[in-house]
Amino acid sequence: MSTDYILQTTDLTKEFKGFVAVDKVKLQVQRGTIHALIGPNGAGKTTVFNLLTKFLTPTRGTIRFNGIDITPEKSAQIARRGIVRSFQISAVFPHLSVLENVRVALQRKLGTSFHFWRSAKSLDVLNGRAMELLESVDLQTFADSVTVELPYGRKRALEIATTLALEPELMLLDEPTQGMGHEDVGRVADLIKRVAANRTVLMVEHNLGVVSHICDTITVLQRGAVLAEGPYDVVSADARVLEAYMGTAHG
Amino acid sequence: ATNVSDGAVKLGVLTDMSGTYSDLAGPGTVEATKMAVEDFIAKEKPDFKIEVISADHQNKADISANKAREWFDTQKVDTIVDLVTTSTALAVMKVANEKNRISLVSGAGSTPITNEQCNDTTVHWTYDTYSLPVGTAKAVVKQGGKNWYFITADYAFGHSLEKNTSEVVTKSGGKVLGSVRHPFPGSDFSSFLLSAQASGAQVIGLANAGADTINSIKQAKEFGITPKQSLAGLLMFISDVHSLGLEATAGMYLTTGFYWDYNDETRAWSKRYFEKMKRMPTMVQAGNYSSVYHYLKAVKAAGTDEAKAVMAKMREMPVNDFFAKNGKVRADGRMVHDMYLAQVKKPSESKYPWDYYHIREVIKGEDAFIPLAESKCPLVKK
Amino acid sequence: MAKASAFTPDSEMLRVNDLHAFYGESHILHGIDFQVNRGELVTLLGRNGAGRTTTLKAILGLVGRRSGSIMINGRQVIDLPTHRIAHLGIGYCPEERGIYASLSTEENLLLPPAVNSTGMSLDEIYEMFPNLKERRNSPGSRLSGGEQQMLAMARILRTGARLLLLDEITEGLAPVIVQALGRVIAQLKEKGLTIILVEQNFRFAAPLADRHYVIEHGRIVEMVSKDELDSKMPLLQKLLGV
Amino acid sequence: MDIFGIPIQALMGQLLIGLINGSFYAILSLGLAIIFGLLNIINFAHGALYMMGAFCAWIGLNWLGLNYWVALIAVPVVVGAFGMLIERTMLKHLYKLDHLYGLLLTFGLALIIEGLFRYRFGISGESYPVPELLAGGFNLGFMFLPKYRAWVIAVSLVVCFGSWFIIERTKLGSYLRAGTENPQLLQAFGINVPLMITLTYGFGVALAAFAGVLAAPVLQVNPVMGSNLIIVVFAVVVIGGMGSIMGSIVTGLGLGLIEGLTKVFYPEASAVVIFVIMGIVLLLRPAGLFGRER
Amino acid sequence: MNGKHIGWIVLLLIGLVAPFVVYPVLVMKILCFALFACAFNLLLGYTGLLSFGHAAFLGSAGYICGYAMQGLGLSPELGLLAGSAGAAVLGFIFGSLAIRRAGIYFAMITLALAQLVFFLALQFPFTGGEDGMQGIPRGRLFGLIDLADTMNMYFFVLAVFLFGFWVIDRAIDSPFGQVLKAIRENEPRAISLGYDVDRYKLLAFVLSAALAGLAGATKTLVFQLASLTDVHWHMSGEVVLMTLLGGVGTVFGPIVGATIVVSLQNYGAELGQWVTVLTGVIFVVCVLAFRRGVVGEVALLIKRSGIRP
Ligand SMILES: Nc1ncnc2c1ncn2[C@@H]1O[C@H](COP(=O)(O)OP(=O)(O)OP(=O)(O)O)[C@@H](O)[C@H]1O
Ligand SMILES: Nc1ncnc2c1ncn2[C@@H]1O[C@H](COP(=O)(O)OP(=O)(O)OP(=O)(O)O)[C@@H](O)[C@H]1O
Ligand SMILES: [Mg+2]
Ligand SMILES: [Mg+2]
Repeated sequence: MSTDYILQTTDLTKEFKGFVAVDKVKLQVQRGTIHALIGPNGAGKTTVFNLLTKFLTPTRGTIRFNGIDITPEKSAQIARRGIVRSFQISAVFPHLSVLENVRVALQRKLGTSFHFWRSAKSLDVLNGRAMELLESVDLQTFADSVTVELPYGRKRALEIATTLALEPELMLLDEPTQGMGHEDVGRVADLIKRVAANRTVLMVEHNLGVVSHICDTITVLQRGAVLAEGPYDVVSADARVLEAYMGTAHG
Repeated sequence: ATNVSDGAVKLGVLTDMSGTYSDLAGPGTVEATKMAVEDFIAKEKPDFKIEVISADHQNKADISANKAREWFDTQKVDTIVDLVTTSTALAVMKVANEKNRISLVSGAGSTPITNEQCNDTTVHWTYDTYSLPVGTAKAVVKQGGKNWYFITADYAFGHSLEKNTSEVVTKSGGKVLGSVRHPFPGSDFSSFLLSAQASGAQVIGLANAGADTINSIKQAKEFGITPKQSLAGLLMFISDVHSLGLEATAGMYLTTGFYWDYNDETRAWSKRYFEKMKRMPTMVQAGNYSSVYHYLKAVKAAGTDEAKAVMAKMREMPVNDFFAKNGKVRADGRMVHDMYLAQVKKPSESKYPWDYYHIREVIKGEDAFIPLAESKCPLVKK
Repeated sequence: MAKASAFTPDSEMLRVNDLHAFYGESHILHGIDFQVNRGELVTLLGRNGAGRTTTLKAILGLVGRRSGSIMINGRQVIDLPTHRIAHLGIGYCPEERGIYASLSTEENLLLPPAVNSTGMSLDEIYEMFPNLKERRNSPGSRLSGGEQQMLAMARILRTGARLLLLDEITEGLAPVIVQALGRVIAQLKEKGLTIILVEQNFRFAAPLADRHYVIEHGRIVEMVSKDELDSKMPLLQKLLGV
Repeated sequence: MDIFGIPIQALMGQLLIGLINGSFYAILSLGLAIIFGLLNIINFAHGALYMMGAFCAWIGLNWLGLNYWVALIAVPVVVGAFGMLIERTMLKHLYKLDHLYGLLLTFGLALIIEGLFRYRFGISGESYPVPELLAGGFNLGFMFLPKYRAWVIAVSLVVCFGSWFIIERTKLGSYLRAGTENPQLLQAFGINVPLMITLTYGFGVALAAFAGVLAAPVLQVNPVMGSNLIIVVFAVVVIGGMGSIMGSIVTGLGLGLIEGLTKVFYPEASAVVIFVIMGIVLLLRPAGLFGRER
Repeated sequence: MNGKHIGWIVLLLIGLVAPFVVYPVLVMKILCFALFACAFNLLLGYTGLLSFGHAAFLGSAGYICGYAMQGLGLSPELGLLAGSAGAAVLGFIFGSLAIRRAGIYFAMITLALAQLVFFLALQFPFTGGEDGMQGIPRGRLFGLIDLADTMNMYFFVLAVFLFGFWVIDRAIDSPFGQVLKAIRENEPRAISLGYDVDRYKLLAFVLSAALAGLAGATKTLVFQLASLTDVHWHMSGEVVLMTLLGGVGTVFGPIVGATIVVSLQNYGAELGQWVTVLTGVIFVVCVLAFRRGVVGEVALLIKRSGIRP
């Protein structure tokens, strides 16, 4: 039985003026799993994300999503196909309310986003779904707060709720727990686990605790190329990975 | 007794108080208007009150039109004077005519004011773009300046100035070798001057105005053009000569409707003006005095300030003052008077402040302005 | 003045008393008190938003407004402008790294003026962070997140500053690099530098630090010295929510 | 020999003249670029300050008896100091805000300065004589080049490339560039950023005033001389890539040349050609010729 | 009933009473500029884009409307339509070029493009160059109502203004407005949610241009002339001043700002030379001390006093 891959890249390469940041990467993300991308600093993880979402254009190689070649498509198009990313730094709309943050994401599907003659009240039909999403990340009590006022961890949670609103098939999370206190790390990791129930997640993460806890498959990048791949136990036992990335701090 | 509306004859001076034309009109015309009113009261002892108000139209047609409307509707203004720049003059003339009030145009120079756009409540007093080149071009050609080249500001005013002058040049036996159009407003004219130089023309006609003319003259001298080829300023005021200095302008020909140092009468009035403004009057300022004085006389003579009646009197009475001798207001609104061909003195010839011109020729009124027969004004019966 | 400094214990590098800080209208620090001796390494711990970064910034005068007393080497600096404070020998590694995008890696490294001659040389720095050597000519903005973090750290080692304020320096670094950084810090301490470390990564900070201060809502709520660490661990865990 | 019906000699002359105008564009846009670089402010008052430079030279000559050479040094210093005063009293308060406020403030300042000079000096302006040492000119065969214009080209090239060298190739320059991005942190490294900003603004303003003094003998010194020029200079800066030092110099000179050529082949378009080029450049390279995408 | 409803009612009342108290032509002028400033504010206040070339839309729509009425003899309503449509097309061109850059870059590009339009207006024969287009007939609205009558004209202008203002108000508070807000807050995030932000900005730009055009065309009808003043970059600066003075990003601010600036110019005409200086001073004071503008400051006062027990 052939495995069901939602995302496959072949020969994915990015060169910056002679410097190869991503080198012939073959990445295969299995549907319904949480897949981690780890590796030392400068290995090219963020660059891979940028290539997948077309914030950068690959020098070579192809990206297939659900079997379709999406290499030539633009950022917004890819987002509409169901690949949605989060950013390494928190990305919310600070002066909208928490509810509105989520609604902005939901709104696109209504198809009225260019309708400048319609009242914003027409968006209220989305409130129910927005509240559901907020509940899924435990933010329902903050619905009417202005987003800037949220603590950092909550902002990350809101970001995830917003991303979920798009019902992405594939979520790309870039260091979702970076800069969080311990409590929040745990909360967000659980959250990711929960929302990954019926979709696929590809994430970059340095926090090995989180990686070992929630990820099914791990790809280790080094100097732009794939160094190792497999479940945590396998990868963390690999001597090259230990040397290049984990040092003595595994576990 | 004179039957005057709202108890007073009210004059509005609408001019450029701070912009490009504020030196040649502006505060000076306001002062000239006040002088005319004072002189009129002192001399003619009218039985009606006269008031003067003024405003800055900032050279904007819409502000002028708005101000004019407001003055007519709410301030009971009877007559608007000066109106420097054509766009403001045209805008105000239309409003005034609609409200049956009078405009006395001294500042603006375009010929359409008394041609295509003329109306029966407007008098065009001091000069126009026909009268200026006529004198200058004729005289220069006569002096031997046969081949001309134009540096023209690229807009309607410049074009018409060039066209009018070309006609006179050809008619007087000269030849136009070419022309170059410069953007308006410009600041560097050296390229255009170089083209003019390359043409080999004897005379370079400056069909532009204000700062553009001034810069052209200055740079012509810098590039060693002026002594070899000569310049003819087609619209120059004494204020321009004053600010450029004689060094740069010496020898230039220009046409003017008034020169302060022409005779005793002009000197006497100009000295009084000088005392107030610390500058000698331009033709616009002197002409404005003349127009206001004549208007007030017409009101007195007509016994009313109703526009049509006053206009009739203004046409009927000749203009005789320090500005004009036997001047006449024609059916198209043109006030016909003599113009003067002046040549700018060399610095060594200038004996006292503001001693700038030799008056070389007096251009008779009938030659200076478009003959009625050629007028495109519908009011002229043919 | 001379008298006052005579009473200050010679070993004291930094003393902060009743420090209040504001961003616009919001009052963030509500009277911070702590003190660091020469050659000591202390950490500021606390949850997100507790005010640790703000404390560092307030020492340098990078907040909107501040009041209270800050003595560096026995000298009152609360009224000094930022650049004068920096000249007293302070190296600051900001949380957001502050790499200059329009400068190359090397220009970034050479940017802060040396405050004395005891700093590391460029070669020593490149030895410590080989990644940086490799990317020395690329613009700062092109470095990966971790490379930027290394650069920010390396940059202040060159200046010879004697008091280092380090904000979350292990953030986003691969475990190997974190370990390397741990060794660097230990070395610096060896050299007698005074270090204030703001850390989320307690595992990293614990073996290095002499003392820990816990900040909560803009106040110091607890001080734990190295020796007390074991006994106070439960309390710390409660405060930090580990 | 002709090129498109224009004698090559005339063409050479026009190109040379283009270069002279380009020199003014270059100095002015350089000043704008420097100010924009560090303060992130489009200095709308640049034209007014240029005008002020020209007027100060005139005042120096006529009221104080200071000759051209003194003015060339003294005026930029004086006007630069005035710029620093503006920075200290007004611009300083805007750095934390959206950069658009800087544009608006300097726009207001431009109106005030221009208005005051208009009030004092009237509109038609004053004449400034060419200094004796530079009177006359060289006969180049294809044209008569006034000595003064040759001097303008020479001195502006020196000033432009000197400034470029300082900013791109020295330590001081790296402070400037760093200050552009994150002044707070730079200050935490021990650099007196507020002073640096003040001096930089002063320097940019001094450049404008310097251009003003240079221009005084060739143009009529009048209160609107700056506002007529400034919009063109803005276009130059946009084409060159905002904040790019080299971009502003090269584009300034280059556009001067192109404008000169247009004046030969199609003079009616000479006022628009720069804007047309700007449109094309923006279509192809939104960040300008030398600009970095941000 | 909230503050906005009260605002609308007050606005309507003032609009109905004003011509009987103040000189009606002046009120019409204010209304035209108020609409212009509101259109501009749609862009600056709600999209965060500072256009320094809005005069191009005001002015060119004026010329187009003038030509439609004078040259083609169209009726006033068609004249307005032609003017706004022309401005919209121009806005589309400007927008396509400019929206790719943000902040000051955007401002500079719009300024330079507007300058291009200025030179074209000076050159095209039909605009009358520096003389402008004069004596444009006001015509009969729908072939029935004679607009030469001041009061008829006034109420027509009021209606046009209210319509334009309503469109803006609605656009701000619409699904489209929500997306604009999101873009202004965090553009990369909006992209990653699948919004093609350039198209939203472009639509906002075109909308703003069209309404600025409507204002310009109406102004042409009122004054029966179209001139270079309206395409000059000073006008672009003036509309910024109006908006800033009234309050950027407030619904009613631009109206207040326009009223103040136009009155100042009108009643300040006697001040002559000092108007420019005064305008400059207001600019400087607003930027330094008064950034919320009149409406913004008042709203803040009300809010503050409301919070106190
Ligand atoms: N636009 C660019 N131009 C040139 N080099 C780049 C560019 N973007 C990234 N790089 C280089 O490519 C390499 C990979 O960078 P990337 O940001 O993908 O690393 P990363 O794996 O995400 O690292 P980290 O964990 O530190 O964030 C780095 O060495 C970086 O310097
Ligand atoms: N520039 C600012 N303006 C207003 N408030 C701010 C600003 N910077 C920080 N704050 C607020 O100050 C408080 C303390 O922030 P600080 O950055 O010092 O926290 P921290 O303890 O370093 O936490 P973190 O883990 O988030 O870095 C927070 O509530 C934060 O929201
Ligand atoms: Mg009366
Ligand atoms: Mg922090």
